[in-house]
Amino acid sequence: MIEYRIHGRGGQGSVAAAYLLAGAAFEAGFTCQAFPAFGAERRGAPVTAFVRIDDRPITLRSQVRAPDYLVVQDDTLLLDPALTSGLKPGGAMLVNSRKPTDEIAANFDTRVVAVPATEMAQEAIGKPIPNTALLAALLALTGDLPQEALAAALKSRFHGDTLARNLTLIARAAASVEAGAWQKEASDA
Amino acid sequence: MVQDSTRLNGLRAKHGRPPAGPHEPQAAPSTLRQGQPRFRGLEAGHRACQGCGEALAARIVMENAGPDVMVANATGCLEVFTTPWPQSAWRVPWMHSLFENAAAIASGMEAALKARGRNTKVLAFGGDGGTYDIGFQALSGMLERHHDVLYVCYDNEAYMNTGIQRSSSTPHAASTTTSPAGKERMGKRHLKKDLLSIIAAHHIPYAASASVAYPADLARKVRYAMGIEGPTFLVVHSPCPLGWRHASALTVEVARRAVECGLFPLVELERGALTNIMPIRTPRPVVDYLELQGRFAHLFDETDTRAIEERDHLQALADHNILTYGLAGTGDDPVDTTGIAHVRRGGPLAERT
Amino acid sequence: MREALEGSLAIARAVAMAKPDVVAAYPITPQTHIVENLSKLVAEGDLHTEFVSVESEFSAASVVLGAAATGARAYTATASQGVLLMSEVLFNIAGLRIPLVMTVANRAVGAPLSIWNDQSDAMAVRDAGWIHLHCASNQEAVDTTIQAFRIAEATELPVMVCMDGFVLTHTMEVIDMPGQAQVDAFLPPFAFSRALDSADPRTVGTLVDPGWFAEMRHSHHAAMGRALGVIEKVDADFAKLTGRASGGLLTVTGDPDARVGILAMGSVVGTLEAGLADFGTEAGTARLIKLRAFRPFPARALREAVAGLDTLIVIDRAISPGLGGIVGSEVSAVLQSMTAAPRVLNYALGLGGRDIPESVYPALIAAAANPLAPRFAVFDADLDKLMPEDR
Amino acid sequence: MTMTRLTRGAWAAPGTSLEFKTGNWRSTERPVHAHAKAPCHAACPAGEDQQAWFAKLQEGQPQQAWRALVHANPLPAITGRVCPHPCETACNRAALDGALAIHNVERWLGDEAVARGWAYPVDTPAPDAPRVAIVGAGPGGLSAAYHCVRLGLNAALFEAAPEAGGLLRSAIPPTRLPRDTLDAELGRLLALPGITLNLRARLGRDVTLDGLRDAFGAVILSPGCELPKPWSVRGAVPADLHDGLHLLRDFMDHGALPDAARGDVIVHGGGNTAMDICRIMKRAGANRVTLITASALPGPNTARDDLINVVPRELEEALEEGIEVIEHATVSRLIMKGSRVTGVEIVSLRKEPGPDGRKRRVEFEGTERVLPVDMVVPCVGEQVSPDGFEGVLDGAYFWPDDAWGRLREDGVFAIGDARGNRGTVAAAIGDGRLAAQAVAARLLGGDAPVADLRPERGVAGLNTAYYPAMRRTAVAKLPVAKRGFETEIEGGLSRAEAMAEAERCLSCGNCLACDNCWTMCPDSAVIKTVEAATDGSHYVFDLDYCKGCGLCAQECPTGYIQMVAETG
Repeated sequence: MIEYRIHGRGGQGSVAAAYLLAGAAFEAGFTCQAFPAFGAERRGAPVTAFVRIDDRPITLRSQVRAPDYLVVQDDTLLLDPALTSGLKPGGAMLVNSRKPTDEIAANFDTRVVAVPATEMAQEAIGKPIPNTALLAALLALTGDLPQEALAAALKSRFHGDTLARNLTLIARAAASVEAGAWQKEASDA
Repeated sequence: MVQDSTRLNGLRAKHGRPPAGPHEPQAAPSTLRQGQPRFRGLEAGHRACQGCGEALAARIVMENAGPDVMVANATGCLEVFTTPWPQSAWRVPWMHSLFENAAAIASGMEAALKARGRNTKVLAFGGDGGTYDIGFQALSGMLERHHDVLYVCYDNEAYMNTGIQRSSSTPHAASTTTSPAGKERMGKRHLKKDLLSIIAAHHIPYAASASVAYPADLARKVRYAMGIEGPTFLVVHSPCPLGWRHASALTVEVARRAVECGLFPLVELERGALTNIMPIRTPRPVVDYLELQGRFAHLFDETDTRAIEERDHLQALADHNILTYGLAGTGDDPVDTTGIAHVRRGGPLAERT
Repeated sequence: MREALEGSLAIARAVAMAKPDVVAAYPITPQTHIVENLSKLVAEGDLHTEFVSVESEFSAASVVLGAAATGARAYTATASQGVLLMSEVLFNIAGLRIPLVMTVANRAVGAPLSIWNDQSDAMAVRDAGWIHLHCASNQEAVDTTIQAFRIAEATELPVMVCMDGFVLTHTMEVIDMPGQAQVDAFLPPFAFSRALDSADPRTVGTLVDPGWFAEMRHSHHAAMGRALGVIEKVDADFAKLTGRASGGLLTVTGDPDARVGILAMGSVVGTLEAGLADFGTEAGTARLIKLRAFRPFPARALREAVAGLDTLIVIDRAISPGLGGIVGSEVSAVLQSMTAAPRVLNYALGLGGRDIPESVYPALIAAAANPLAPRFAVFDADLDKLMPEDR
Repeated sequence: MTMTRLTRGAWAAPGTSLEFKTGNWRSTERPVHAHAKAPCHAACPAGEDQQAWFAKLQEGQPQQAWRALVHANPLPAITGRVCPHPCETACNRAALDGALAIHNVERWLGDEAVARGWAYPVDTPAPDAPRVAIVGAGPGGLSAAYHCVRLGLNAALFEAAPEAGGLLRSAIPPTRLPRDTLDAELGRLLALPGITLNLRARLGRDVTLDGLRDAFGAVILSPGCELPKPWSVRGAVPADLHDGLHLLRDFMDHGALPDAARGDVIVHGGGNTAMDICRIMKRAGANRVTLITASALPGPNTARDDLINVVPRELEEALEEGIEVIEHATVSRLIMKGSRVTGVEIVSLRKEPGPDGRKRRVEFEGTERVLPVDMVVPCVGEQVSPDGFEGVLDGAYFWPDDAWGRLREDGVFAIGDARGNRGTVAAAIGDGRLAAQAVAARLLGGDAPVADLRPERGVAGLNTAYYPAMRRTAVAKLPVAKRGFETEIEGGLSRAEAMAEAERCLSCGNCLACDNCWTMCPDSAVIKTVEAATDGSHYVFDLDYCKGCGLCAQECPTGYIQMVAETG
């Protein structure tokens, strides 16, 4: 089972990102589970969402306490000391930021990749919504799910021009990172 | 609205309403009661008090609304005295749920009928407690959602079913068990809620007040409302001999004086605009109305200056109604007297005009 | 067809497949998504129903009552305070023996205000006379929703489908959605024999005097007793059609030979299953009892399910202050008549949305092994946070 | 009876409340239909039930109305002109917006019957039916003859004058009762088979009472009053003193008055004859006509027994025409210059109760004053001419023992003005009907007639809220300047006006079929039915459900429903 924790701010589509990731897993033939950390937060407040992916039915319903990966949709959240709590040894963190990866990685003792997802989205779809670009990058980095699965998940959500732009976006985002950089050891499955 | 006349004919034959037209067959009645030339929606044998204004009003409403109707009835006297298991005085589908939800039950009925493609009209009945007070929210919701329901409030100006407690409809200075007159208090301290204005502010097609003292007018208003698709509202002044403390024979007389003095104006509002009134050309003094009722007896202690003041206050309220609604009428227009309960040989005069 | 769906959306689609004539609802988190999704189906023309956007839960319940009494297949959903605001109507619906279906997205009841999941709401109306079915997953919630219409219409009792708020309603997971043809085959059109009809007028909601009220309650109770069989049969029929059962009255899983049993309702069952799988070997195995029918209460099935246990831990997702757990108390009561009844430990868990981790499993097993374990506790409460007198 | 089983959810079947008889709750009173007399009916000397015939008019059936009317009064065209209509005085509508114009509608019906030739609703008596002798063919005798025929008897009228009509012809001027109207209605009545009229047959001269008693089954005496009553004034009276009745007859026969009538005239009296002579003299050129009367003019404080006994309308017209009236006075003495009267002394008086409780006239000393006059006309009443009635008269009049006019002489009845305390055409007509009833019972067998003792429904017993305001129909009158000696002064009603006036009838004490009881019963305990209602109403009470609240009685406009104590 692979567990993900997505950090963002209200309005950035963190929950949608979780559902999209789970949807991609489903499209790839896995079981999945995605849910937000339920709260009464309003737009702008920090929010968290969780994703579990497995090849067996998932019964566990607790929040993800020991994620394999973190996705951070807003680099201002990096200041939160609890951000990486529970991150599994050997885990990794994908951050949406215009800063270079190295500058961010310097502050963490884990693998970090930074992607300017907001800018990519602004450019491709005309909206500063970073989630699909980040997911594409995540899939490229981990290699756990094919890009086609994400494309299929997007297709169940978007249509027409929006879909086309999003497909362009994820292709660009996937290409912006090193494919398979976070490929897990076979034994880790 | 397309009426299924075969179905209606069957209903009429079954429940005794006279044929609406010569083409409709009339069932041969087997008893005098069955042969009555009116729809007996509210049958005899109910357990209302002697001279009950609400029973009278409901009977008249049913006659003019039935038979293809169904009723949602709020908790109250009307519900209790008509439906002591295993008996029922109703000849239409009728349902009681709770005190405060008649309008919502009616909404559900109407939604179900609409979904099932039926034309049966839904009525909702409540007393003043169930309408002015506890059921007010549900009523407002029903009106706002524009359900095709005629809501009838039988206004007897207190919680009679539970033992004559004041409601927001109780008139100023009336003595009830929770607004008793005493050394410090002259009955209810507050005013009667102007519910009709609030209802009319929902911008519904039709809202009107009526009175048991004017049955032909009440009948006309019911029929008018029945002809409208959408929410309509009637508040019917229905004296309670027990709660108002007057002789049972005086129910209609008391109601008539309430109208004649201006304390209970009979008006019609369409889409919030005043479209008709029943004129009172020579208003009666309010004391003529008050003196018949024990609930105002404390206002007739001539040694008590507060009593005189409250009487004057009620007179001023009546005068205010007369002015606000223009009840004094204008000119010599004969139409200006429609609705007055006049009779002539063979029936009410209003039915012929 | 298997799909990855958020629970609320899946429920909305299940309801739509049941083709309700009337839907009424008032927004309250976490039920809101269900009615939003239903509204959307109506707006898109995918669902032909009278959708009544009421001004309160009280009216929501009243509208579906009026509609169902008039022969409509009716549905509503609510949660938490909404259940309590409805409560007067809920008693009425059941007492009048009106079949309809309501989803409760279970949630705590204030004060203090909590928007998060537990089962206080459903427990507060457990005596209203409704059938209560608790779902452990969104798959069960979907299947139970469809079954609920048939149960309600067969028994002429209202059915409350309970699913944990957020934990299920807001979770996307893989659900095998029944097809419309399957649902149509399973659920015939609603034909209510007592429907209000001006061609056959009935008076509903009469005043029943002391000479008859006891018989009224007795008949209601008897109907609930008969409903036990209906619930099992409907689930079996559904399984025949779809290959999926939703757990009848209750389901026993885990280690059949274990001396410790854990009984729970709702989504916590899945976490316990995960706990057994991950920690069973080292902490000890357990028999897991998933209670689906809370009302009617399946006393006989429960006694059979616990036979041979030394200790039964009953998880409550609500408490009755001054008594303790509610499910636990009821389980204790029905086990009284057993010759070798297990010791019952009753622990409240996850109140007001407290996350229940997988690690709760070994902790429970440890408690079962402790002869001094308290009979009742709010298991995951941190007593250090309390004033001394409240510990 | 099958055991009731609890239905699912305790639903109940429709209309099953009928099993619960709420009539058990009625403990003190129950409603009954009480057909009381309308005040008009109670007040009518002729015995008409005006309410009943107005009901027919309201139904749009004038002929039926007329038939109901002539059930009591066969001469409506006449009484509709000459009657002082106490019915209108009694009418409950007076308290609302003016009494009904009963009198005018009656005249219209009478005229309509004549114009359309409606047949009287009577059958021809058998030729061998008993025969009744009737002395006098004035209104009383004619009424008696008519009712005898109506009841199956043959009637023979014996009239001293050459024409029938009595005072209708001799004492009522054509301006009040045109002669063609009189002739038409009398002619129709006299043409009825079963009535024979013997003219110029004077009792005591041409026939005798004993002879009539021998030849007929019964004798009804209706001679009227032909002799002026003696005038009691102190002192001398002028040689050419003319009493009012003769002056009137002379004027109607010859069209001339004495010369003195051109000056100032005083008429002493208080009846219709006095009023008629006042007006004729004024119109004939008298300078000034003053009526001296012991009674009072109508006013808010006028006691009923003090009111001047004239047709109110006539009084009104007289005042319009300039007749002066001095009320509460009498002529005490004449002041003569030779044989000519030059003045009258009058004195104030009042009717005061005496020691026996009966009122008598008391003159007040010191109130005497003198009025200068050229002529004085006593008009203080008439009495029976005694010829042929020796031994039967009691003083100036007959005083029968009962309402039916039975005299001590077996089979002899006395009616009309000759009874001494009557004084109107209507009273004579009523007497004729009653006497005929008694005679019929006597000659044909059957129960003797009994008095109708039903109560009268006064305005307090009505619920007047239900009657729309409707103004009384006014009739046209000749202007004073155009009033002469032949043309009828008062106009009639049109059909539309008569029908509209009928709509004003309150139907006091009788069922209006207005549906109020049916509509107002909260318990549906009033059943509307024409077939099952045996009392002429349209409703029956279903006492199985009546709780006795009294609403129906309270809201009955006509007072037809009364609450009576529950018995048993």
